[in-house]
Amino acid sequence: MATDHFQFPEIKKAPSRFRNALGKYRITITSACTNCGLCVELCPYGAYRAGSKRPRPSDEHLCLGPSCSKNDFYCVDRCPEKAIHIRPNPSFEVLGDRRWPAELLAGTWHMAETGAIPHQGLNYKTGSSGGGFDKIRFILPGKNGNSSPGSDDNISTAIELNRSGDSRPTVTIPVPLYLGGMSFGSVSIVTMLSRVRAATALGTFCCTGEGGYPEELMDYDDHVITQVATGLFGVREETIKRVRIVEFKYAQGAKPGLGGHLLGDKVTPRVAQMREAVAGSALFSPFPFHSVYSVEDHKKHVDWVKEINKKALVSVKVSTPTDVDMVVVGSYYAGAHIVQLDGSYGGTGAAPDIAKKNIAMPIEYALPKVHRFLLAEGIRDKITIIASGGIRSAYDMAKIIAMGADGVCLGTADLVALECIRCHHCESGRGCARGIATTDEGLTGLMELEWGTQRIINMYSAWRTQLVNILRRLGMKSVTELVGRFDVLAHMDYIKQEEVEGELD
Amino acid sequence: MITAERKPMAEIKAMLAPYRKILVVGCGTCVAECASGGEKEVGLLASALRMDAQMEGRTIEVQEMTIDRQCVYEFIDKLTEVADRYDVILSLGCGAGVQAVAEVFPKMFIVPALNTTFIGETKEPGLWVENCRACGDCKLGYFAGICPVTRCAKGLFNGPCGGSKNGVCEVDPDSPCAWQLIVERLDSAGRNDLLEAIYPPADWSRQQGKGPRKIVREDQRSES
Amino acid sequence: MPPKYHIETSQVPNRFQKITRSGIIAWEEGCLKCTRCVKKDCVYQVYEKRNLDDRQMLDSLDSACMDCFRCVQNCPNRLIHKGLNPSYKALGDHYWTPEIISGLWFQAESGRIPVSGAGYGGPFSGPGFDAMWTDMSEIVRPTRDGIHGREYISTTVDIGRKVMAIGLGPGGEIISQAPPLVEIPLPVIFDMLPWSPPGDNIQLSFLYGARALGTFAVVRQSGINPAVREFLPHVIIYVDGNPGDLKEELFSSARIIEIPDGGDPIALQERFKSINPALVVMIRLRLGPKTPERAFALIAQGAEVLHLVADEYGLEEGSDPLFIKERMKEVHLHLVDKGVRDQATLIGGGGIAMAEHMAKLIICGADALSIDIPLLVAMECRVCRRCKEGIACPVELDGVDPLWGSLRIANLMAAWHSQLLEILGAMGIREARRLRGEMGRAMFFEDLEREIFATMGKRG
Amino acid sequence: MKAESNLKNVLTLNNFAVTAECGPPKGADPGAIQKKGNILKGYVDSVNVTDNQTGVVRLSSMAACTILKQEGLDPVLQMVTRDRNRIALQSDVLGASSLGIRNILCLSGDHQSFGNQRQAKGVFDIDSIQLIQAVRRMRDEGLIIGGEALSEPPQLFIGAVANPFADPFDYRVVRLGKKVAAGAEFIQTQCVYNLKRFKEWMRQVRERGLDKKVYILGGVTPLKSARMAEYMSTQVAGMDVPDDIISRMKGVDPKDQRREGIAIAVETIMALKYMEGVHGVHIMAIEWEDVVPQIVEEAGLYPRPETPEE
Amino acid sequence: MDQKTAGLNITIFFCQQLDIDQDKNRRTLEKELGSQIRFFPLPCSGRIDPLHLLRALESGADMVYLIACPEGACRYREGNLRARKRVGYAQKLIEEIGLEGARIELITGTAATPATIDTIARELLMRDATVGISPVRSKG
Repeated sequence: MATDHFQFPEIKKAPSRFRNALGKYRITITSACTNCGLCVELCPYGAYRAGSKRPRPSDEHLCLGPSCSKNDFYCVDRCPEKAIHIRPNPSFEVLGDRRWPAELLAGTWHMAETGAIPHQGLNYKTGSSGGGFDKIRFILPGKNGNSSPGSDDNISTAIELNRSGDSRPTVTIPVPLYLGGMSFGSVSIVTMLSRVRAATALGTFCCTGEGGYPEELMDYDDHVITQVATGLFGVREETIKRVRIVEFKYAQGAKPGLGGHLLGDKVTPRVAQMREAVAGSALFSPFPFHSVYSVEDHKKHVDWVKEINKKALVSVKVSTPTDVDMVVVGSYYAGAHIVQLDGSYGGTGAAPDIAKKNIAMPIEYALPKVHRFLLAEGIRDKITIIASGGIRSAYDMAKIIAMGADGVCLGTADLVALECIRCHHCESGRGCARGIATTDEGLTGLMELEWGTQRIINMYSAWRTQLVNILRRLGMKSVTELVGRFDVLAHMDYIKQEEVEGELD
Repeated sequence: MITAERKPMAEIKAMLAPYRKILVVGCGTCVAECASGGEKEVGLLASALRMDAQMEGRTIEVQEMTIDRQCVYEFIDKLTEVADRYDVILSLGCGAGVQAVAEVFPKMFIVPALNTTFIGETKEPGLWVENCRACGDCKLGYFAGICPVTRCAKGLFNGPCGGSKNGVCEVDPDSPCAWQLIVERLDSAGRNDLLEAIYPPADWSRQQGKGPRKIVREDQRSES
Repeated sequence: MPPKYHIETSQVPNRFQKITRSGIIAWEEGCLKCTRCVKKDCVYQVYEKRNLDDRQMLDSLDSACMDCFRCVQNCPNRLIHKGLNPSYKALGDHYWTPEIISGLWFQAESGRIPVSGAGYGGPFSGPGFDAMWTDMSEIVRPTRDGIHGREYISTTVDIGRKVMAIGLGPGGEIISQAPPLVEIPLPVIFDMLPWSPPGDNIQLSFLYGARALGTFAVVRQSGINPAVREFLPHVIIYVDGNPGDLKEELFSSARIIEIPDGGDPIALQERFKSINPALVVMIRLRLGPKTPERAFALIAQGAEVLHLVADEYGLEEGSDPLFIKERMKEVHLHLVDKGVRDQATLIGGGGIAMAEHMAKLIICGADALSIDIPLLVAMECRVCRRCKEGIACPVELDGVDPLWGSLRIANLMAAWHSQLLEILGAMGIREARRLRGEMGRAMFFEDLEREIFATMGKRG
Repeated sequence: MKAESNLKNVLTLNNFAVTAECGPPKGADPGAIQKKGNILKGYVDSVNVTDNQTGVVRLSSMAACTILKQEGLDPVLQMVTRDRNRIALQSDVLGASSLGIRNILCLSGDHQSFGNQRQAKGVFDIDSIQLIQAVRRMRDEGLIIGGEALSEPPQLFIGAVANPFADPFDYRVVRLGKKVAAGAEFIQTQCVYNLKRFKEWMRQVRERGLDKKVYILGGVTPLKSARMAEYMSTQVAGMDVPDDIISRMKGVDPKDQRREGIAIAVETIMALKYMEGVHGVHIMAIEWEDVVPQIVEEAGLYPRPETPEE
Repeated sequence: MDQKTAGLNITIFFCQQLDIDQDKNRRTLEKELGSQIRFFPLPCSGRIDPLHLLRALESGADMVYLIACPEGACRYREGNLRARKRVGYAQKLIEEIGLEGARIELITGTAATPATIDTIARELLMRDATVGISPVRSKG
């Protein structure tokens, strides 16, 4: 496959935008310090920078913490004045939530900063939600087990998005992921462009979300998925014609059956113009498509898009009700190339908490159900299944593929790469205080495009490294071999380490 | 910034003795920075005054307010709504602030709660050091950025006196000899010419001129 | 179609500073007073609006902070930290969690449903109500109300017995008598509190609230004092003492009377109804393993309304108690089996702490539910149960203004109502009545786990 | 009274000069000065009168100098910039000259915080070098600071002080150079105990050729006791009493320590006498003026040369 | 209980890190003493503000204690050190208005014997009272 020779983008260091990065440990230097500079010299991770009166632990997030004490470069022991104290950072424990605990956030920030797998002993693989992905592990052969021979270069992470066998073009992406829809309005133009540019660099796609197709994106047409959602905001024939994939959004995992809601504060003149609406007034994206009340209506929609753009693939984004399997089959027969299943734990600009928690099911349940049903129907290999809504890490991605997805669609992880802290206040007032999910000009200015692009590239590069590692250890040469391999997964409530050969990871 | 210290409670009490309704006004700028006249200090002082009165069986009414700056009329104006309900203003501003507030409220009695001390720098938390005496004729350019007027106990312009030893001043062994610093810095900057030069007597009229000094900038003045 | 049910809401401020999950730990010594945190970084003006609550020595920084961490990350001297607030952890207990309590506070203060950005951040699932998800509909026609205001979703339910078939006389005239039926616009009644600080004001708040919302509050027979009489049309008198002590005039004003199970409740029911045939009589049963049979027996004898109550943690009685949702399912299905389910009204109560519990218990078979503690929490109760031990209430609930209390209750109920609409809308269901027993439109953790995860790791 | 400065005459005739210091009383009693003057008379070439030394209020230097003059001695008026602004200083310079005082020693003065008037406002309008410059200009050009002309210029032999033992050491000679450039004609140094350091300083002085431009008088203070030696070493800023001096004093029975102190002073004077570029000694026997004749004699500096008097 | 400080109003600020179950543990004492004892939990003793201490005295406390973690055991490393200085500052201030500095006291736990908040409080109550009823309260 041509994409096997895809030139992956370069990793460049992209440190935190803020003066004090947030790490697991907090380093303090007392007034006993004589500014001898030994700590600056010793720390191989660069936690310190020289200062005028005493060194500054400017990059304490790179610190290994007390576990470093076994090293001969452990600054706490080596400091001649015993002026250095390392303690758990109290702020760290406040960070994040059950799905994105502090360690996962910090681990993701680390990947976005360095493109490398975190070295600090952070759990960057799972959260602490107590179920689903967080209780599922890979059963990997021991470190020296039967991994696939040859270099990692021989392992392909590419997937094909058009498996229908129709006359439309094949679209191969070198990584089994693309970036999900986040509308202009819910996020800033810098965030949007960072994601699109990163997707372009990674050879994959980024969806516009429902809020129009800002002209800044036009340079990246080949890597844009344009979304047609129930509000039809910013949907134009002209933009449908520009792209290679058009996505119908029926529902969003975080607020299934509810439609969208953009609070008036975030509807700036630019947002309003893009959506052909009035600035300052709240916008609702209704539920459902008022023209779709049956699978037949749905097919008409798909046909309409196929007519407007003869080359585009059609993707259908649905959430996960009890009958999700039927919905997917219906979509297949309506002519969709891709079905994106958006689980209930996905991200959102704003949604009622009751919906996020209680309506529809987590992706971990929906995907196996759909995969098995499609297999039984004999159409599994004719359609591309993309999982989304709660995929937080490379491990989540690999797990859901093993549970039957072809690839994944991401959103929240990108925002975390841009230093989202998951304060859950994207919706209020001026929007994101960290300048990510906002349209406020001042706050948008907190982030630079180059930085944002690089952070996302770095993070997914690290993800790819992890995916390749998993595939290698499983003896697989392509990510497509992993699809539906429930046998390489264990759920910790049902299988214990002692019951398997190899390592649960 | 301008630094100040709280006056002893006894002195403040004595000045406030004739009054019952007290408006305690803090200043959010310099004196807040040196922890002598900000909102926090207003709270502490007000609390202490109330308790003191309680102990003496007096009833007083203490209102706390802190404005951004006591030396700017626009900020002082925030007090106008409440001021006339009080007998006295206890100002936690610097001397400039106290006088500005006094001028805005000509009919009110005003009492300072602070001793304004100097123009200085925060050396470290809890340590403020004077480093400018506002002489009106800055010569730091000749003295490698170290002010002999302020930092030499004798204000010598032409080198250290005979009391400089081991880099410290004979008058205050906790202070470095300013001239030691000047000599070192000029030397390392290769400016020995400045070390050899003889500086003529200073023009102190710029500091202690005819009454209060004024700066007039026509371009900055409002038109009307 | 009846007029649309709408609950008026308003911002009703807290009397005390809220206890929040995290606090700002800032060292003031060493502060450069650069005011970066105040002026630039804090988009919520938390620092500018700072004040100290003298009664509790609480700093508003803690409750107002929105956790964006910008001040923490930008303080040049690294003087600002955030820390978990141990007082938050100490709120409530394992069931009435700090998250639930603070969520209720928010709703009671604002009348709004909790909305947030970013995805769900809680546990994957959990015990009790957390082990189920409600359904949604992808493309079938749903109805929506609430924020979009398009179509009407009714949350009205009936309390009382229904005749299953109309009996006709020989001349074709209707001979069966329709039993009395009371309609409530929201499937919620206010139950007696398991505990509360002394004072009448709390009860008055409930009564004001019940009247404003068009629902009922259960009041013990012994608590019927002159102040309560004014509210009698919205009071369910709980006859737990000697029925003979009740003055007859009460029966003419009251619409619903509740009696405990035990002895012969049906006889008592008939006695009350003979005084006022328009009365609806409710029988209160403590949930337990025998409830399905007992419920059937009572309905067969003519019971109109069964109030099935669990304890404050949603647990029935017995040595190995089931959670209310499980037993409710069982009662419902048993009555369906016996063909009597539609004859009587089932009201479930105990452990109802969130709006979602309301929807979920209805899905599990209740027609309506009774709530207690959330109403107290609406008035800032911290579920510390200090009053139970005779210690002063930290939020001085005994001195609450009944009007303020009722506004808070109305706000809370408005938020719950809106959330019920969200669920109904997503499911495409037009009436709360139709949600009852819709177990096929729910997803249960145990089933899904068995189906999906138990097969993992198995070859082939 | 047009007499020339005796000190200037002694020095210009290339004699090794001897001066002594005399502290005025803390009272208005002229007898105390007269008594001290009579002790010193004939043994020294001139007598310095301190100006409220260490910030302690004493009889004024100008008055004391006048009394000494009347007693037939050649006084050196010490003048510090601590207590007077440029108006008072210049006025006093004129006054001193008019009273026949012919020598002036310009200093900045000890800080007021050491004396008995600690709340006093230190004036320090000008510093010692500026004062030297001002006096020189008054004398040579007849102009005061600011350029206004005098009807009659003062006649004064202008001196300054130097402390080779203070820091920064390398700058000390530079500063001496500045004083010379400002117009100083003779220099009296801080007490010399550390001869090694003094020698090094003199080497630097010679290197700059300053010994050719100014008369340098080494300061000598006889030690009264080992305790005094220790005190001066540790408590007096700008004083350098090396350990070997202290141990030498301590090594002597307390009743003989005065004798030993005198011996050290004499030895120091002998060393200074033969040091290139040193033109004399300034003996500061603090409240012990009666020992001066003995020291001068033992150092072989008695009798003092007669200088022509007008 | 048989306390030596009977009749005195006690206010106790304390670091909650000292006793995770503080909320439960202090209840018996609160029940016994009613409004005579007031507890104010802090997330860290370093959160104490001299203003808190003064306000406590002002609102009728006779004794104000701040119970902090042992030195070296502060979870924020320097919180208890800062608390010590602030207590000192507040003491000086009240002394200036003629109130005994001893009315404010810092109690530092010992790492060796971790105690519940009520046992620490009981110990304090059993001490010989060094001060009586506050003049702020009695004359106010």
